[in-house]
Parts: sequence; C-alpha cells; structure tokens
Amino acid sequence: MAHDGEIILDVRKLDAGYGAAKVLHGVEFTVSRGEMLVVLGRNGVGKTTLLETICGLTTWQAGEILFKGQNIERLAPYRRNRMGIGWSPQEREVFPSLSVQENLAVVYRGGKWTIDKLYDLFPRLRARRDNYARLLSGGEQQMLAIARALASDPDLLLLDEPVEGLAPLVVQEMVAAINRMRAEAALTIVMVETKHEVALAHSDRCIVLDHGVIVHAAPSAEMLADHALLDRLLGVAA
Amino acid sequence: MAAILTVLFNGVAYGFLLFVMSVGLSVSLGMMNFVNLAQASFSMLGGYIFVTALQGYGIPFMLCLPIVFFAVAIVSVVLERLIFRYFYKTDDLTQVLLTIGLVFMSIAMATYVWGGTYQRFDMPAWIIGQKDVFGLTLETYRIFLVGFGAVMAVTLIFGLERTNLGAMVRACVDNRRVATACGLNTELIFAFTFAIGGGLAGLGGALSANLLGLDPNFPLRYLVYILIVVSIGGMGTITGTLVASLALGIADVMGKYYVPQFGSFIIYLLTVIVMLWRPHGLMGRGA
Amino acid sequence: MSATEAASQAAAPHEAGRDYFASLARWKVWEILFWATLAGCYFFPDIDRMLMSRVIIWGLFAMSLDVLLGYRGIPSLGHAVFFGVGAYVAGFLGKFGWTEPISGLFFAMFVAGALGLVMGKLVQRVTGVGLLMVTLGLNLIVFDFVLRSTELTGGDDGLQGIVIAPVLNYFRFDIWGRTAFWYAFVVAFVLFVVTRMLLKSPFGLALIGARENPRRMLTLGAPVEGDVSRAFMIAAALAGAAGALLTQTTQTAAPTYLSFQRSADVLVILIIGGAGRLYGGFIGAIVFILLQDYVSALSPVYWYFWIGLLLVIIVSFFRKGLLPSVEQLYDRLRSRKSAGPPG
Amino acid sequence: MSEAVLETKNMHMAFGGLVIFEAIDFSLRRGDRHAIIGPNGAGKTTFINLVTGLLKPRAGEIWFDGRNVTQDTPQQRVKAGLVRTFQINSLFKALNPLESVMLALLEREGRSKPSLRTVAQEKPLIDEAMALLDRFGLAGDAFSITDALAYGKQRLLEVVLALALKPKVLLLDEPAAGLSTQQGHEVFAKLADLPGETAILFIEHDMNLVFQYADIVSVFAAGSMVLQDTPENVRASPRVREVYLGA
Amino acid sequence: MKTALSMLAATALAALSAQATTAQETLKIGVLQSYSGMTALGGTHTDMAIKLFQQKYGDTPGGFKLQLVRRDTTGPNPEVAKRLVGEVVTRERAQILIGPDFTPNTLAAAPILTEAKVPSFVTGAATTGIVGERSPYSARTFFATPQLCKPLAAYAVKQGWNKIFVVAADFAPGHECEKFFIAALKEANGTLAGNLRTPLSNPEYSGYIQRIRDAKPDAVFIFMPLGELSIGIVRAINDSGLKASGLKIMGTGDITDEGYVDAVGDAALGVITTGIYSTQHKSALNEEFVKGFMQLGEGKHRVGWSAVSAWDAMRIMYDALESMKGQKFDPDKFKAFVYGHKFESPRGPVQIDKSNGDIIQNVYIRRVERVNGVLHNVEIETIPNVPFK
Repeated sequence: MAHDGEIILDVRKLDAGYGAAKVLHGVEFTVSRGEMLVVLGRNGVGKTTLLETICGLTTWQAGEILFKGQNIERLAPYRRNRMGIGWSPQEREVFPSLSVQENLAVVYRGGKWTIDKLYDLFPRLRARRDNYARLLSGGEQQMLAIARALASDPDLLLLDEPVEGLAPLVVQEMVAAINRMRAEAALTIVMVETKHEVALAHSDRCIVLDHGVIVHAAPSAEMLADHALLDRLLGVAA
Repeated sequence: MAAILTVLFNGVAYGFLLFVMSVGLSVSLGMMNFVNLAQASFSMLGGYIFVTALQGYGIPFMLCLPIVFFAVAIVSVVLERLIFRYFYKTDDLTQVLLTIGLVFMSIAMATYVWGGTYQRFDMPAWIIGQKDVFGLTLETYRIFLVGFGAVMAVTLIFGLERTNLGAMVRACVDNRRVATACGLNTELIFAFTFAIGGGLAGLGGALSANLLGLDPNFPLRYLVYILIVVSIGGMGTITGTLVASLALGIADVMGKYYVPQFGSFIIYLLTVIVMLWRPHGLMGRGA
Repeated sequence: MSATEAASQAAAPHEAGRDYFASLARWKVWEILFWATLAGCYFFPDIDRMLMSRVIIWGLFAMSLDVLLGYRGIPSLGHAVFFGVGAYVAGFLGKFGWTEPISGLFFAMFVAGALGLVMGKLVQRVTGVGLLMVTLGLNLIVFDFVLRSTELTGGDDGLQGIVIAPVLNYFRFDIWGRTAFWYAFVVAFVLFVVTRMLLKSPFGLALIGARENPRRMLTLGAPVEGDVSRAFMIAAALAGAAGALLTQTTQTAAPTYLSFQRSADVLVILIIGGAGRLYGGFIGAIVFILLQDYVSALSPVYWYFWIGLLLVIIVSFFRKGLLPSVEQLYDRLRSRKSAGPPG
Repeated sequence: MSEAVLETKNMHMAFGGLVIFEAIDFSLRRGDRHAIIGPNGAGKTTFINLVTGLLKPRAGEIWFDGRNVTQDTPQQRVKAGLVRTFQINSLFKALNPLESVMLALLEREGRSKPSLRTVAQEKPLIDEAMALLDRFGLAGDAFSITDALAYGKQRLLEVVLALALKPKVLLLDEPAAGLSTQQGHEVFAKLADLPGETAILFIEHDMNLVFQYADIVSVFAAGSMVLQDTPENVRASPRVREVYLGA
Repeated sequence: MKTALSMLAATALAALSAQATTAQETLKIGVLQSYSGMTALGGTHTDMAIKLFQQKYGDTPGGFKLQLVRRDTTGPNPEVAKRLVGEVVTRERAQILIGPDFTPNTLAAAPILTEAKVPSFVTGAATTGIVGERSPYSARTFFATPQLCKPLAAYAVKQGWNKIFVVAADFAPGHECEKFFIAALKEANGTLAGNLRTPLSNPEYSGYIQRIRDAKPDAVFIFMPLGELSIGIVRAINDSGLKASGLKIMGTGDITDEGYVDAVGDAALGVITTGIYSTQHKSALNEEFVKGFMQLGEGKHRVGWSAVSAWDAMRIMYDALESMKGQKFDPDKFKAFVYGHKFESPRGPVQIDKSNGDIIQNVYIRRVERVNGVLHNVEIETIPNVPFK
C-alpha cells in the first residue's frame, strides 16, 4: 500500500548521538501522512536513538529534520511535541507518582483525543484511573504510555517497542488499538519493534538500521516474505 | 483548664510558625525533589527585606508581605537560572553541599550588608499585645499567625498541590526527559515552582524573624528545625508538612509545659522515632 | 589495568583473574609517596605541627565516614557522635588516672565501636532521608545530653583535668606539637593500613556490592542489614580513634567535638576529597583544614564566604570530589598517550 | 510423579485490598524445566517474590527441599539453594563481571566476614569465577565495567550470578526480556546445558522459547493457576487460548 | 618523672625566649576572639576598641612596637582555640594575648600559656576560678559570674519582690549563675517560686511561660547567653502579657545588652539587670570613650562589654609596658605589674586582684529606659568593689 500524500517527516543526512558520541550516521528517510513506518534492526543499532532524535532528546550533530516542512532539528523537545510529535518511550516511562488520570491530564492541551476518548480506546485504563501509574502492570503501563502520547494530539506518533514483554493476548489487543487509532485519526506512525512478524504484518513500509546506518528499505509485505533477507539483516533463525 | 487551652493554642500557633518557616523547603524538596538548604537563606533575605521595608521605608505591615514574597521569588528565580538548574539531576549529597555552600556565602554577605547585629522590628500596634478570646488571653500575633498560616496552607494545598500544575511539577520531577518530550516546558515549570518556593521561604522569614531575632546566622540556626519538619511531614506533600508542623508545635509546647526538664529532647526524640517508624515521613509517598 | 590489557590476557583467563585482584591489593607508588610526603611535612621549616596533626586527625575522621558512605553507601549526619564519644572516653580515662595514651586509644575505639554497632542495628533498615534525619536526631540528642550534663562532662566548659602521660612513657605532648604530630601520624597510618586491608578483603568487596545493589546482594544470600551494622561499627571505631587522638594531643574534650556542625564538616571534607577511595578523606582534610586556617587568618570575619565558595566550586566543577577528578584527568592523559583516540 | 523440590500450599496474597492470589498450590519437581506463563498482571513476578521471600504471603505455606521455609528470610532461602534472577537487570553497575561473580562465590562459601585477607588470596574461587565467565562467553569482558557491557551480555551475567551460587532451584524472571529472538535462544541453549539436578522455573512471554525448552508449563491468570501440564497440552487447551494465547 | 618533664619544658622555653629576645623591637600581641558565626560581634567590638585605643595612645607603648596577630576562635571551640593559641605562641611568637574568649577556650589555652609564660587578658569568659588558678599569667578584664548573678537577689527582696522565678539557659554558665542566684536569694530571705532550664537552641517559650504564670511570682530572674535567646525570652514574657500584669523582669546584663536591646524593642523597657558597664555611666572618661566608639563605628555599633574589656586590657597592657620602658619584655615583671593594678575604666574604678589576677569592680543595677528615643541601660544603683567570688 503506497501513500502518495504529503511528506510529513523528512530526515536528511542526519548525524546524532549522545554528547560527542555519534550513533546515527547520515540517516535519510521520509514518511508520508497517514503512513506507518517500521524501524527494524538488532539490539543497539540506534533504533531508539533515531526516535529520540526526532523527539529532540539526543544531541543533534548534523543534517536536517523537516516536520510539516519546517526545520525542527534545533527545537526544544516540548516545542516539537506542540508541533505534533508524540512519543511512547521504550521502557514506557509513565510518571510513577501520578495517577493514571493525572498522567493524561498533565499533557492534555485540548484536541480530539479527550481523556474520555482515550479511555474508550484503552478501557482497562478507565478502570484504573485513580491508581498510581507505578502500580500498573506492564501491559497497562504500555497502554498508558501510548495514551499519553496521544493526549497531546499528535500528527506523528513515535512508538518504541509497544509490544515488548507483553502477553500474546495483550499484544493482539495493542495491535488492534493501534489500528483503530490510525483508522480514526489518520495518524502517521513510526514504530521501532524487535518482534518483526507483528510489526511488518501491520505496517506499510520498513527501514532496517545497522550500526547507525540505514542498510535496507522496503515495503513491509515484501520484507515479511523474504526470509533469507530477514535472516541476513536481523539474524532471525527462521 | 484555661492553662491547658492556652498551652494548646500556643502549640498550634507555634506549629503554624514552623509551617510558614518550612513550607518553602517543602515546595522545593517535596515537589521538586531538590534539597535546597539555601531556602533558609531565602528566609533570612525575606526577613531583611521585610525589616527594610517596614522599618526603613515605613511601608504598612500587610503590604510588606507581598513585597517580600515577590522580591525573594525574583531573587530565587534568578539564582535558579544561574546556578540551581544545573543541579536538578545530581544526587542529594551534591545538592546539600552546593546549597550549604551558598548558605555560608549568604551569611558572610548579610554580615557585610546589614552588619552582624540583630535587627530591630517595630511591629504595628494592631498586631502586638493580647486579646481575650472565649475567656482566654491570647497573643495577637499568634492569632494572626494561626489565621495567616491556615489561609496559606489551604491556598497551597488546593492551589498548588492538588491541581494540574502540581501534577505537572511532579511529572517533571518523575521524568524530565519524558515530560519535555510530552510537551511540558520543564524549564519554565521548574523556574516557576522554584520562585514560589523561594517566595514562600522569604515570607516565612518575614513572619518569623521578629519573634526569633534576625541576624546573619539566622539560616544556620533554624535549618535543623526546617529539615525536621519537612522530613517528618514526608517528601512531596504540603499537607504532610502542615500536619508535621502542627504535631511538632503542639508536642514541643506541651512538652515544655508538662516536662520542662526534657527541653528540646522531645522534638529530637520524636524525629528519631517517626523516622525509624516511617522513613518516608508521616505522609510521604514512599520510594 | 585498562580494558585493552585485560583483553589481551584473556587467553590465560585464570592468571588474568588472579593478577587483577593482586593488582588491586598492591600498594601503588603514589600511595607510598603520599604517606612519605605527609610524614615529610614534619621537617618543613616553619610548619605548624599542631595544625598538621589536626589535619591528620580530621583525615582519619573523614576516612572513617568513607567506610560508611563511600564503601557502603550510607550517608550519616551524625558521625560526630562517635568522634565525640571517643574523645570523651579518652578524656575520662585521662581524668581518672588511666593516663597511658595507647591503651586509652584502644579503649576509646572499643567503646565507640560498640556504640556504632548498636546505632547500626537501630538504623539498618532505614535508608535515604529517613536515615539522614535519624542520625541527625541522635546526634542532636547526644550533643544536648553532653552539653546539659554539667556535673558529668563539664558541659559547655569542656572536660577538665585531663592528664595524658607521655607516649611510650617517653614522648611528652609538648606545645610544639612534635609528639602530637608523630603520634597522630603513626596511629592514623596504622589504622589506615588496617582499614585498607579490610576493604580489599572479601568483606570490603561485599560492602561495595551492597552499596551498588543491596537487593541483588540479598538475593546472593548476603547479610545486607548485618553489613550495615558492621560498617557502622568499623566506622565508629575509627571515628572514635580520631576523637581520642584529638583529646590526647590537645588534652581537651568539649561538646563541640560531637556537635552537628562537626558531622556536617566531616561530610563536606569527605565529599571535597572524593568518597569511596580511602584517600578522599585525607585529601579533603588537607584542602579544607589548611584553607580554612589560611582564609580565616586572612579574613577572620568573612572567611565563611570563601569556604562556601569553595564548596560551590567543588560541586560545580569537580562533581565527585577532587581525587576522582584528578584520577579521571590522569586516566584521560594516559589513554591518550598509549591507545590513541578512544575507540 | 518424582519428588517435588519446591511447593506452595494454599498460598494467598493481596496488596491492601487487591487480591493477587486466592490459593495457589504449586509444585516444582527436581531437575524440571518449568515455565510459568500468563497475562500481564497475573502475578507471575509476585509469585517469584513470594517464593524467594522478598514478599510474605498472607496465608499458606512454602516448602523447599523438604522444609517449610515460609518464615525464612530471603538470605536463608538463598543459602538453602533457591536462587533467582530479575526481569530488569539488577547488576553491580560499577563493578566488573569478575568482581560481581566473586561476590556471589564468596557469599556462597561464607567468606565475606570481616577479615584482613585480601580477595587476591582466594585463588581457587577466582579461578572458578573465571571459568564460569568463560563458559558463558564473558571471559573477554571480565574486567570491563558492567554498565558498559552490551545488553545481551548483561542479561547473561544476570544468569551467571545466579548460577554461581550452585542453586538447587533457579528462578528466572523473563531471562530473554529485551533480547532479540536469536539472543533469547542463545541464553536458553546455555541453560539447557546445565546439569540435570538443577530445577529451573522461568517466566517467559515468547511462546517459541516456552514450547521449545520447557518440560512442563503452568498457566497463571486472574489470581489462580489455570493449568499445569505439558507444553503440548497447554498449547491445545481452549481455556489457555482464551485467557492468554489468543486466537 | 616530674622533674624530667619540667627540665624539658625549661629547655624548650629557654630556646623560645632566646629567640624572642634577639628579635626584640616588635612585640606581637595575639588577639584571639570569635569573628565569625553566632558570636562574631564580640570579635568585631574587640577590634574596634583596640583600634580606638591605638588611635589615641599610639602603638609603641614603652618603646615596644606592637604588632597584632588576629585569629578567629569561631566561638566556644577549645580544639580550635588551643591550636590557635599554640600557633600564635610558638610560630608567631606572640608574647601577650588578648583572649581567647569563652571559658572552654580559656581553659584549653591555660596549659600553653603557663608553659610558655605568656600573659593573657581574659576578655570574654566569666566562669569562676579560670584565671590565675589555671594560668598564673592571666588577668581578667571581663567579669566573674557571681558579680552579676548574686546582687539582684538582695535588691529584689529589698524592693518587696519576694517570690522569684529563675530561668537559666541549660548549659554550664547557666547552671553556675542559677546556683549563685538561688544561694543569694536564700541569704536574702527571698522565696524561690520555681526554676526552669531552657535549651540552648529554643525558638519557642510559651510552654515555659505558662509555667511561670502558674507559679505566680513577683519577679523572674533570667540568665541567657547573648543573642537570640535573650531577645526571645524577654519578648515572649512581654508578648504573653505577663509583664503588663505586673511581673518584674530581672537578669544579668546579657538580656538587654546594648548590642541588641533595639531588637528586643519596647519589651525591654523597665527590665532590671546587673551590669559592669553601661554607655550611660557618668564619667568624663566614659563620655569620651563612647563618643570615640560611635565615631569609629559610624553610629552603627553600640558599645558592648567586650569592647570595654578589650579597652581595659589595652589600658593595663600599655601601663605595664610603659613601666618596662628601656628594658626587655619580661613576662614575670609584666605579671607583677598587672596583678594588683588599679585604674580608672570607662565602666568605673577597676582593680586586678593581687593574688590571682581576677577582677574586682563596681556592679551596677540598671533599668532599661528610653533616652533620647533610644533604649539604654540606665544605672540606678551602684554596688562598689564587688569581689569575684
């Protein structure tokens, strides 16, 4: 499935890392509005760094990031968020000393994803709205992290390993929620995931990172079918 | 009976005195998780600004209080931008050392500017003396302290702690990286909270200095009390600070009345017992 | 040993492991230099030997806190209690006729250590702010008690009538601080050597393990809480020795020896020098005490300002203390010389 | 049925008013490779915390190696041979792997009492530590700071630390968490090589790993044990599909 | 054993004085006061008094060129004081000391001063038996506790205030003062209505004040150290309404010290204290002294007792050095001059006791009054030549 729509995110020759250390080397890719892109790769190749660079949490070193046509590579993270970039971090990182409700309320600034609507999307959160976030189970924390990212009403959603460590049934629930989000809000999603079967099955395109460099880019369906390539790039014992 | 009630009232008043003295630290330590011992210096500064305004410029008492609050808030936010913000992420001990260093510096600077002597306070006539309330002879200033402290506590608890702003501050403290990526302007929120904490500390200084005597050693003298109140109350809660202040105030005054030979043991012993029993304080949120 | 060297030895892993621990325990050149220089201070012309013995005593005191804070990760705001108890025990012995200093020192260590064990047992389950406040509270209580018990301790006036016999029945404590210097130096050095051995032993490794991750130590079957009281006992005994040294070299013992101010000072000294390195306390004491002496003579009224500024500068630019910063600099220089740019 | 080395009898647990377990009767046989699966929040990690003594059950008994250990401290259980790893790495970040393993070995041998003998004098234990690291491919990293190791290696070290104690029962809380599929298989392959008398109880979400390495599977859901059976039967169970595996 | 010791000491001292005499022209004076912390004011005032004195009398009495060596004792801290005294005596070779202040510091310094034969002036410690008894070269220009703590008992009874409540800070000087006052009260046939000891760090008095109220005394006698405790208790008694209901407040001069009587404010009005010095003392010498001091301090400082003590120490020192004109400095001759010396001080006539160097002086009973809009301790009765025991 190809999207010919407007390019919402345009990353050009991007170098970034932490302090002086360089993790990403000349990364280039684009994402169209409404598209879902998956970033694959082994552990420690820079997938999380890529998402955090788009959020503005790493040290930008060279290159450009254009979001909706504007250069954002030097903007503070909260400004990027206000421009429409939402992020669900790898370790969920919900605010532990806030209740579920507060976790959502602190970032909600108006917009179509009202807290009530987020509870519709993740009914389990509604049941636990007054509990401290640190008391939630792993799956609930993951839901809260995604709901929190949605609460700031993003156009682009960055998901870092949204199904890692979840029970199979919860994985299915999560995938359904993501699909529903896309259907309802025409969200653009960039997702990092190690469970490539799940990720590829539900996305449009994928890029593969290795040591901070994009080594392959292809439509997801094509990639999923090519077992030899998967094995070579991701070291998957088929 | 009258004696008991008077003692009880005085305990409550002392509790509110402790509350206004320590609520500044409660905000910075409790809400922002920043061990800012320099709050005691902000209190001293508040005391000096207060005495300068009241004594030097003859500004009415009730007008002096907001002046003190805003002046100290401004000073504290300037310092926050210059120094403190680089230390939010460091560990407790580093923060203790930094801020105790600043306390030392503030003592020397206050000596330089205001001299080593105690300041003179001429409080307005309406606030000194005694009043008869329900047959008890109570000190007017203590009545004022109870009223002012109560209003302050209610304002802070419902205006700062239990609001979205309070939650935002806690979110920033919990995880600054994520908070900023979720659209919270963490720098602004911290600076704002810091200013409130500083302003409150200054207000505490202004309200307590005339009772306690104001000289350049003010910060070191009352630091221990402030620390005791805030940690017994528990990190992260203004309500806790209020409860602890009142409990300690009443216990101290009652203790001094009924068993004067124990002196300040009561307050210290209470500290040790409470902290052994509940290391996170009476209303602390735990680890 | 750097990572590259270690990797090259991986071919003979067993030897490499033994070598690693042997190298940790070995005395380094700079360590010998440090103690030699400290001893050599004595011979500098115009040196204030009383001041130097005070530096050594504070160094030992800060080292005692290092066992607790640097190695076991337990902060204490009440460490002066042990110092003061050591000081008063040595003082009482001197006052009531047991004037021999070395046995007096041991007895003071024993009493302080026993108190440390009790205090350790009391606080072994408490951490963080709770621990700080409990130790602070206990410090205030003990201080108050000593201050108020005029009949027993002389209160504010200090303990009077302390007599200390010459060391080894020969070296008298003179006003020049000659005996004081050597007595303090030798005692501090011997206690340092013992502490060093203790910390290089499996027990020392276990302390570090519990500092790094108490929960994990628990699941390795380690007596994590017991280690707290043991660390307290050792640190208290060492602090007691420092207190006894001060009493014996100056024949005074006063409530300030166990004031909260002193607990704060020793913490500051240790952090300035750098915790977790055994030498941090001594380095901190040299810097802090000498600077305090110098600045307070130069500007008696405003020296607080300069000490405060020193603290601010240290935490701003040498965040972990002087010694670790020097170590980092040294490592960086060395790696640049030997391995080229870091990989 | 062969002898049980670890059993819980009628174990009840709740946090405040929130009931975690109604009454769990569980048993683990000597030498078994036993997996626990179940939805997030079903109390799997709580179960391990209870068994190892980090938490105390509201009611019920825990038996280990023929002894009631319900009132034992965590340390006593470790000394008896009941050892665990953590779901999120819980390592000694500032120490290197050799020192970390030495900590475990010195504890096992009871040699961590205060003494003036240096660690260097414990030559046989140092050799044992190096051999253990070598077996898990960590010898080359023995002197690197743990915090600087790759995630996969830290995960292995987590297991090595537990194994150094020569446990009778090894409890692994999601040993493959955060690892790629391949790394997960590597860890389980190493575990499969362990001597047969060590029983292994592991929590795992990756069904491929569970069905490949487990002899027996327990399914936890909603405060109780739904099923304890062979992997084949579990996979086939409609009830398990409903609460956990999904369609 | 003892003889061996004293021989060793003798040789050390011989070496010391040999070196000292060769470098004669200048004479170093150690000034050991607290310049920092809670007690910094004493040091500041001492410095001002010395400066004022030298402005007037120069710095070469008897041909000795004086050089001051100032050190900060930081308060009652014998460890620091002892080391500083050692340093000033052995390294700086100071031959006369002003200070150290505070009893513990004085006691800690005594052995060094005795051994090195260094005369010293006790300008800031009041405990009995710490002067000549401890170091035979010391003289006190401050006061001894009984001088201030005894007289008010008889005075109060004479005024008809028979029931007296005693409040003292809970530390050694407080205990001593309490003992002297209660003994004197018994002697004067007064009644002790009760007594309380209050902690040294105490922001709150209301519990204690209720106790005083319950005891219904005619007067309360207070001993508190200089500073916030004195301010606190006087204000607290006033604010509670006890003073308005007729309770008389008495105490040693500390509670209305000129240094902070302004901070006590109107609460201090009418408080009766014993004192050794008041700026209101009527004498030509005092008027000149006060004027000079105010000029020096640009009006920011009021004269405290440490200033007078330092001034008198300088007075005695200069007189003694003048008497040694043309000779080498000799501590024994210095002592011989000082012990038994009588002179006129801004506070009135003063005599140093011949046998142990303690001070014999007038004690004044004063009342706080407003003079020209400023609170002052006005002398209302003089008790002449009060001994130090």
